[in-house]
Amino acid sequence: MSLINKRAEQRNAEIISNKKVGAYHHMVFAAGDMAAYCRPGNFVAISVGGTGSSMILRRAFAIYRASDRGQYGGTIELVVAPHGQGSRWLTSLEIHDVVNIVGPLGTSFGIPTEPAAALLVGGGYGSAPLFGLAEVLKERGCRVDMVLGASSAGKIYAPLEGKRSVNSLTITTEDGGAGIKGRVTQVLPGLIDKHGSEIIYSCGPMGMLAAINEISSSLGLLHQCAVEEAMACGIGICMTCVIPVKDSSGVIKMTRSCIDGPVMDGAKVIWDSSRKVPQGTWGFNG
Amino acid sequence: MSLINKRAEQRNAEIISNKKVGAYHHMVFAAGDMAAYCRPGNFVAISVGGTGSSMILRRAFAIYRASDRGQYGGTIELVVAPHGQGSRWLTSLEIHDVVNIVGPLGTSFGIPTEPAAALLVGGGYGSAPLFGLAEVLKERGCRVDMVLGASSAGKIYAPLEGKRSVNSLTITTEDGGAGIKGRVTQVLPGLIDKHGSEIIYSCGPMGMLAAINEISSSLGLLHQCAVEEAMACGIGICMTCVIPVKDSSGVIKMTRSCIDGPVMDGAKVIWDSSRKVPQGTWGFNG
Amino acid sequence: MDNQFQAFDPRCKFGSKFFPSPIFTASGCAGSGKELSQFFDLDELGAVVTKSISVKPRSGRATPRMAETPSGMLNSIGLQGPGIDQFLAEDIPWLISNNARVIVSISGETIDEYASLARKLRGVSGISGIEVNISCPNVENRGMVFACDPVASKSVVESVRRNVGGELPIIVKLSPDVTDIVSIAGEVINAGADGLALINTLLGMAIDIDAMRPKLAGKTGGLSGPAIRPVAVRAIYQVHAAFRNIPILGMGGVASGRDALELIMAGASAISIGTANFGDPTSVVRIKKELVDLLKERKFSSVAAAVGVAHEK
Amino acid sequence: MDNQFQAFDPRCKFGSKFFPSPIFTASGCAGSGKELSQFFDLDELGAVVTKSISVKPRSGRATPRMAETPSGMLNSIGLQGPGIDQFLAEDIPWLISNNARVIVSISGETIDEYASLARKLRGVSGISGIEVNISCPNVENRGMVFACDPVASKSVVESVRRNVGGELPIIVKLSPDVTDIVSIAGEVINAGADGLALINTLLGMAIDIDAMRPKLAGKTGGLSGPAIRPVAVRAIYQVHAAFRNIPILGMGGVASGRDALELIMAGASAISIGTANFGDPTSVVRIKKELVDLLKERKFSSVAAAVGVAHEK
Ligand SMILES: Cc1cc2nc3c(=O)[nH]c(=O)nc-3n(C[C@H](O)[C@H](O)[C@H](O)COP(=O)(O)OP(=O)(O)OC[C@H]3O[C@@H](n4cnc5c(N)ncnc54)[C@H](O)[C@@H]3O)c2cc1C
Ligand SMILES: Cc1cc2nc3c(=O)[nH]c(=O)nc-3n(C[C@H](O)[C@H](O)[C@H](O)COP(=O)(O)OP(=O)(O)OC[C@H]3O[C@@H](n4cnc5c(N)ncnc54)[C@H](O)[C@@H]3O)c2cc1C
Ligand SMILES: Cc1cc2nc3c(=O)[nH]c(=O)nc-3n(C[C@H](O)[C@H](O)[C@H](O)COP(=O)(O)O)c2cc1C
Ligand SMILES: Cc1cc2nc3c(=O)[nH]c(=O)nc-3n(C[C@H](O)[C@H](O)[C@H](O)COP(=O)(O)O)c2cc1C
Ligand code: FES
Ligand code: FES
Repeated sequence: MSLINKRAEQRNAEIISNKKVGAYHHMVFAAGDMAAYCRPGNFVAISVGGTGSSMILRRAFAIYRASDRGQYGGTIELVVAPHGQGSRWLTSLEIHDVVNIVGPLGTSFGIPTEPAAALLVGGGYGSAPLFGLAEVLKERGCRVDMVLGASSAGKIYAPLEGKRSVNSLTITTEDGGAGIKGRVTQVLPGLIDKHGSEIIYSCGPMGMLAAINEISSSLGLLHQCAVEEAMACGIGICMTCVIPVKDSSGVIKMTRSCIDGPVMDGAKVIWDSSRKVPQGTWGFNG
Repeated sequence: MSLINKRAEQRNAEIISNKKVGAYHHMVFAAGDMAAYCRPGNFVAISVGGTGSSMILRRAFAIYRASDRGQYGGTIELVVAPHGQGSRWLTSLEIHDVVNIVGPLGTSFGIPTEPAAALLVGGGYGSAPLFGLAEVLKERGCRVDMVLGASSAGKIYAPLEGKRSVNSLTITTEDGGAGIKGRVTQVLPGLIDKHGSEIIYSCGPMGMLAAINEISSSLGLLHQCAVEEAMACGIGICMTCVIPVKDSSGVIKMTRSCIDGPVMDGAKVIWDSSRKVPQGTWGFNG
Repeated sequence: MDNQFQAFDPRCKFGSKFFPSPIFTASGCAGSGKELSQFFDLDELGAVVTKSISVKPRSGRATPRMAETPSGMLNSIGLQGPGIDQFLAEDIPWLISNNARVIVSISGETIDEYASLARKLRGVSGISGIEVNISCPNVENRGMVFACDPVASKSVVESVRRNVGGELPIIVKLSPDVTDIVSIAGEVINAGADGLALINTLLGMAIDIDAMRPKLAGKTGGLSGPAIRPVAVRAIYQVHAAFRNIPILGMGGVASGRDALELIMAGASAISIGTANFGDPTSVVRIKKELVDLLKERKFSSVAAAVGVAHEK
Repeated sequence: MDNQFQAFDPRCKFGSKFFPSPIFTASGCAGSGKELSQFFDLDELGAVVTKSISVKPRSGRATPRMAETPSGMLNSIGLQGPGIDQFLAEDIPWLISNNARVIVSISGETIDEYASLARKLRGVSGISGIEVNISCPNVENRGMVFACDPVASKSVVESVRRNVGGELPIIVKLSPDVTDIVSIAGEVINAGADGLALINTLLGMAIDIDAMRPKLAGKTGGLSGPAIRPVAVRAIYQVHAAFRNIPILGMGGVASGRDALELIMAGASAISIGTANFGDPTSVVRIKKELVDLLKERKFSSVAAAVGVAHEK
């Protein structure tokens, strides 16, 4: 039985800043002690819609940055895409508004014990957790290269301060509006080669992660990815967020991405499993 | 077939002022042309909860005052009791917030063609429409006396500027916190006698209206009352807001209080009919 | 849009009749038509579906008749109405003279009442169809709701078919409060229904925890509004899967063009708007516009082309 | 409060067992118990009702498994679980050692599976009851859900009763997706149920209008949350009216003490919290406190005294 993140707690958090950056909102929350326990890859779950809302489920957001002391005490920063009703509500909030937040949740990116060359790949707002990760890797003496991809330039989230901790940053856009025209996976083999990458960290849409995993597995590289599956609870009690993952003995199990993820070993995930349970999954008889 | 108020329209209205007054909020809305068509007794129906709210029905509010020109163009003023989720949401709004409003709706108080002595009786926020009525009556040369009752002093809504147009104002509270201890109906016979009242106008809880009607009918006085029944639509299409009322030929019909009310002839209403259809009502077979 | 030079066909068809717009009002949620006509032109609508009309006048139930619930409401109107004769004398002529297409909803307490309502409607010119509301208690069978009983449902429809003649489309409105809606649908189709209306309200209740009694005087009421939309989508999907050729008038919690499209993709050919009218008197006009825009964005050249597409994947 | 010196009795009783609090978690909405225990002490609960456990391990359905709907959600988990043996070896001992009272929810695809689950539970010490989830497809009868078939429902309960012995209270969980829930309740009571759990989710569906297909991989799903509360209240009210002496574990959209009290006044003796846990991990603690405060304000000296009071007026 998995446990939720040991440090998870539920609290109200005041909004300290909410700025539009390209297609996203960069939002800062006064989150007190919670900030101290956030690791790159962790996420928070936020109530949306306010009292009397018809939206009854929390929304999950990867933690972009957390700092445990400052003018406002501990703070947590998120990068939110105004997408549907819940995220639009959140991004429309103003400074001093208060939200209810549960976190930190989920697994975090594994950090190599020895310095290694790491390639960080982000799609859209999937870049968010990678900057904090880059800092940690950098501190551990790793080489850190980053590739960010999106459909258009506005959807690349790459703030100046974030770029400081990477050795190189490559950008791809599908419409060619910024960086190289195309997808991250097109530039990946070349970059791996060039930088001698030993481990890939990724975060973004599931299709992108699957494509990255094909490359990493064909090259025999480690691949730590932060998956995103629709989550009703974020704390391991609803079983909605599962993806098929091989356990240590090779058995495929439907595994909660909120507790045993979002960061997972890409090699263990059975990709392209949306809308079907892979043959051979434990307990599958269909 | 009844028609809704001919002047009814649907529009967005900005909040210009929202002040707590005793147990209520006095709220002012920039309502444009709508203001010009409001008559004492009319009400408006306002959407509550904002986008994504679980509250799907409008809330009805009697118009306290309307003025068709001023700094903000036409304005409509309401007196709102923060009661349940909808009214609390409304009273929590701030200046410049915008609400969607349908109005003016319903019937208005009938004005005597000749000057007459009028007694206006209000319970709780039921005083709201009476001040505008008092002004009109006064202009027509009527004597206007007013009685306001509530459970406690904070629930008496009687602003200074409103009092100007009445010849006398009597207050009753059930806890004796202001004015005479007791209910409006206790002081009514004496006041009618003293002021020679010929017509009673009332607005407040249904039980109070019924008690007033007993007095008016025993004394043979006219009684125009603004009733309050739960309304789903406010525009005559749902049939939830009915009360049993005698029509011109004496037949009791379940009558929509949003279209044929809220102001009705007290003598025609079959009182004490909550939770039962009166015997003899047209089409009743139970 | 890409479609700007291409005509978009917004029509739908029940029986032999075409309707120019896929957005109708739902029975009991549009008054007499007159009240809404102050906010928009009734000609905007595919049709006005009238409140369910009975043989005799009905007072309806006592108040309170409504309670708001999360994303929904309960109502217990009890089919208040003037009876068929006054209705035909007053409401219908007004609607027709105001260019509204009219579908008359009928309700009875016995099979005979349905038959006599159908006979009264037979000769009426200018109406475009009948919606048979069978969510009514059958006084001849311990008050069991017709729609919950396949045999009674079938008899009602047969008798309406026989008495109304062959011309007027008959749309039968089913209740979701049954174990197997597909089998009820099958019965009424066999009995001669030209279309189905899905769904009527769900039976619900709310309790006032201060007064410590049911909020509604009638105790139980019909649950409607966005809360029930997933049930409506499911019912429409199941019935459309079983009977591809029977047009469905879909309803249940539609408050936007997106909602309408959801029901259409599940299998509805047209949409009735009920509770949404209460919160927004011009919702039908908005929903129609939103729906057509969404369909065009998705390159559909007609409403009909989108009907049931969710079954294909 | 006036009651401050008077002891308030929060207990409820199913069969021979007392539970110290009227707030339980709902089956499938509390994980293994362990996850929630990080937010509060499980001893706060009347009982943890476990996810429905099957004879064999089950992978459950493919994803997406959930869709949010207005004031509700759809889920299609497909009873994912490790099977009864691993469950008894791991989950149960953990719960018991953490002072949780445990009601084991069981589900089968045949009458025999229910029987064998009951036999496995017979000897297990420390558990306080069985909830029989009969909203499962019966593979021996064209996949028709047991709870929709009075005969099958009865057979399941008889067989569980026979196999589990006389001690453990049996609570049978009914589906609202039936024409007549009272008659199903009657059948399972005759078959030996000590209590009823009302209600399971409603069958619903949502369609993704961009992908043009059902949002859930399993197409249909169970609708839960505040949207369905009026249906739960109605079902509880109807069943309590018919069977005053059978305790009901009420559930369906309870998210506050007020909601819980609504179900209690309709006839529930205790309340399970499902979907509300997802939006608020500490909701059970809050709801319990709110409920007790509301009861005290209304001068009730126990939860039991408020059960079904809405029937009295
Ligand atoms: C681990 C994790 C991390 C995330 N990090 C971020 C982030 O950093 N920034 C950001 O903008 N968004 C992030 N998301 C997505 C976010 O949680 C919301 O799903 C998104 O904001 C859309 O919600 P909505 O209410 O605006 O849209 P709606 O479409 O109205 O959402 C409706 C419901 O569907 C759920 N849902 C549907 N599809 C998905 C999906 N593919 N993934 C997750 N939930 C789904 C939503 O959570 C919600 O419950 C993350 C999701 C997960 C699971
Ligand atoms: C003609 C009319 C004029 C009104 N004028 C005023 C006014 O000037 N000031 C004011 O504060 N309030 C007024 N009200 C009451 C107001 O419309 C709301 O009912 C009240 O604010 C409570 O709504 P809520 O959302 O806060 O409470 P909730 O209890 O959450 O309301 C739930 C629902 O019940 C309805 N409801 C239940 N009982 C009643 C009832 N007895 N009367 C009306 N609706 C009911 C509400 O409208 C709403 O749909 C008036 C009502 C009517 C019908
Ligand atoms: C106040 C009210 C009155 C209704 N009256 C009728 C009726 O007379 N006949 C009928 O067939 N359905 C009636 N209905 C059901 C609606 O036509 C519709 O089927 C249901 O409300 C679901 O749609 P909605 O969610 O859009 O309201 C009524 C619904 C409401 C809310
Ligand atoms: C994600 C999820 C999983 C569920 N799993 C089960 C289950 O395994 N067995 C069962 O009897 N009910 C299950 N249910 C139904 C709940 O126990 C409960 O009856 C229903 O959700 C209504 O309550 P609620 O509105 O409080 O959630 C599940 C509900 C949800 C939302
Ligand atoms: S989101 Fe509920 S178990 Fe993962
Ligand atoms: S409130 Fe709908 S008819 Fe009066």
